[in-house]
Amino acid sequence: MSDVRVLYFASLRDAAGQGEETWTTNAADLRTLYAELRARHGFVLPVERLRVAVDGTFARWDDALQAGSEIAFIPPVSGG
Amino acid sequence: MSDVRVLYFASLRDAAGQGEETWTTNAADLRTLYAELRARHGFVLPVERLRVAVDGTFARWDDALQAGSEIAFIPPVSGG
Amino acid sequence: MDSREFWLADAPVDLAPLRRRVQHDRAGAFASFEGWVRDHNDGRPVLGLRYESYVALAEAEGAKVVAEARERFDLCAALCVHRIGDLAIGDMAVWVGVTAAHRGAAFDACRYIIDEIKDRVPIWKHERYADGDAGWLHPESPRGGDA
Amino acid sequence: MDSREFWLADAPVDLAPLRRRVQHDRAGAFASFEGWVRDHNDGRPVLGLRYESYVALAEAEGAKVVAEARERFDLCAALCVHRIGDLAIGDMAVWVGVTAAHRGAAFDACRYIIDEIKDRVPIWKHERYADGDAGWLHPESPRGGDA
Repeated sequence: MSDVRVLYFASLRDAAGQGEETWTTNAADLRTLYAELRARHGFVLPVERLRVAVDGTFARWDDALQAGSEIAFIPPVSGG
Repeated sequence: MSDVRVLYFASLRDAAGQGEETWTTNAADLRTLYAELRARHGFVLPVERLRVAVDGTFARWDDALQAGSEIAFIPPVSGG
Repeated sequence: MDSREFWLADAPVDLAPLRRRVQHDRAGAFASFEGWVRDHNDGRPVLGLRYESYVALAEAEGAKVVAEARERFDLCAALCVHRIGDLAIGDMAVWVGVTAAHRGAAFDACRYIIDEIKDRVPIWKHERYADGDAGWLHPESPRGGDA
Repeated sequence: MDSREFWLADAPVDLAPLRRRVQHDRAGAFASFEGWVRDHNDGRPVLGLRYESYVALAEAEGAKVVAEARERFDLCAALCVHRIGDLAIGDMAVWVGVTAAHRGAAFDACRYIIDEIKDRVPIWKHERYADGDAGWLHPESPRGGDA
């Protein structure tokens, strides 16, 4: 089991009811982590429509999950 | 013979030594008028590189010359 | 004065110092773009909006976009600032300013920067509508929501 | 305040009232272009310049250019002002401002206006060079002298 810090933005934050949380998981990669948290919070957005960042840098969904890292799920952006 | 008012701009004005003049001519069209005035003032620019305007509106070189009109020769522009 | 080429601002932006930062004696062309809060979106009347961002990542990604523009085009300077927080109709949401010797590079770089910012930088718009509804905008496809 | 959409100005132009004139609640995009006096042209150091115009025809043709842009693109507003007289390095020679609901139209119209102004409007640039020479610019081909 490892602990990670998870950040939620925009509609994901509304659905999670919080901007961040610490989560203890057996997920081996970021894709599996999102699946877990999607089930937990009822996120509408499928993984295909998100990007993911680890410790402030864009990452790949197949990247292994590192204990203690800060993971952000990035819904489709709408700046400008 | 008819009198026309002729306006000169930019390098044509420098070559003519004046911004405008009244000119008495037998020229039937604007192209012939420019040829006369080019010979008179030594204009370097050939007719192909100019546009011509009559009474404040762009005209065609083959347009007939009207007595009393105000004719402007427009060298290649360089605004902006 | 901020020396970064992209940053997020949580209060209205004064444009005069930004213009001064992009001035160069060899600059013949200044192209700029501003995104303003519209009173409608997709046909729905909008009362106002809020921008939220993942600030650290947005500022890194925005700086990358501006650096890419400077590599691709022959520029004198390029800057971009994006608002976060609450905005009213008519407020400026984003400013892009580019200077170059020639106008082709200035226009192309200005367009490149705003397109990429809208496409890649983690900023989200929350709109409040006249009918009482409100919600986050998560466009289906990048650049679908041209504004 | 001038209500024309194109005009010549024989003194420095205050941009604040021009920005106000293109503001619209339905405008989401503001694209603008400024031409500034560069310190060089074709590799020659430039000290300053003077713009001369056939004012009546230039103002009629410039207004036509802006009207064409409003017909071709879905705009809220479009304005253009061009300086005449003596200008120093860094001075603004021309300003184009366009607002639209969406940025594509604003960018395209802004580019259209400056391209056509440079191509068609009877304004001439007289440059003074650092080597003491001076002369009128009469570009060989339209748009050859991109600035």
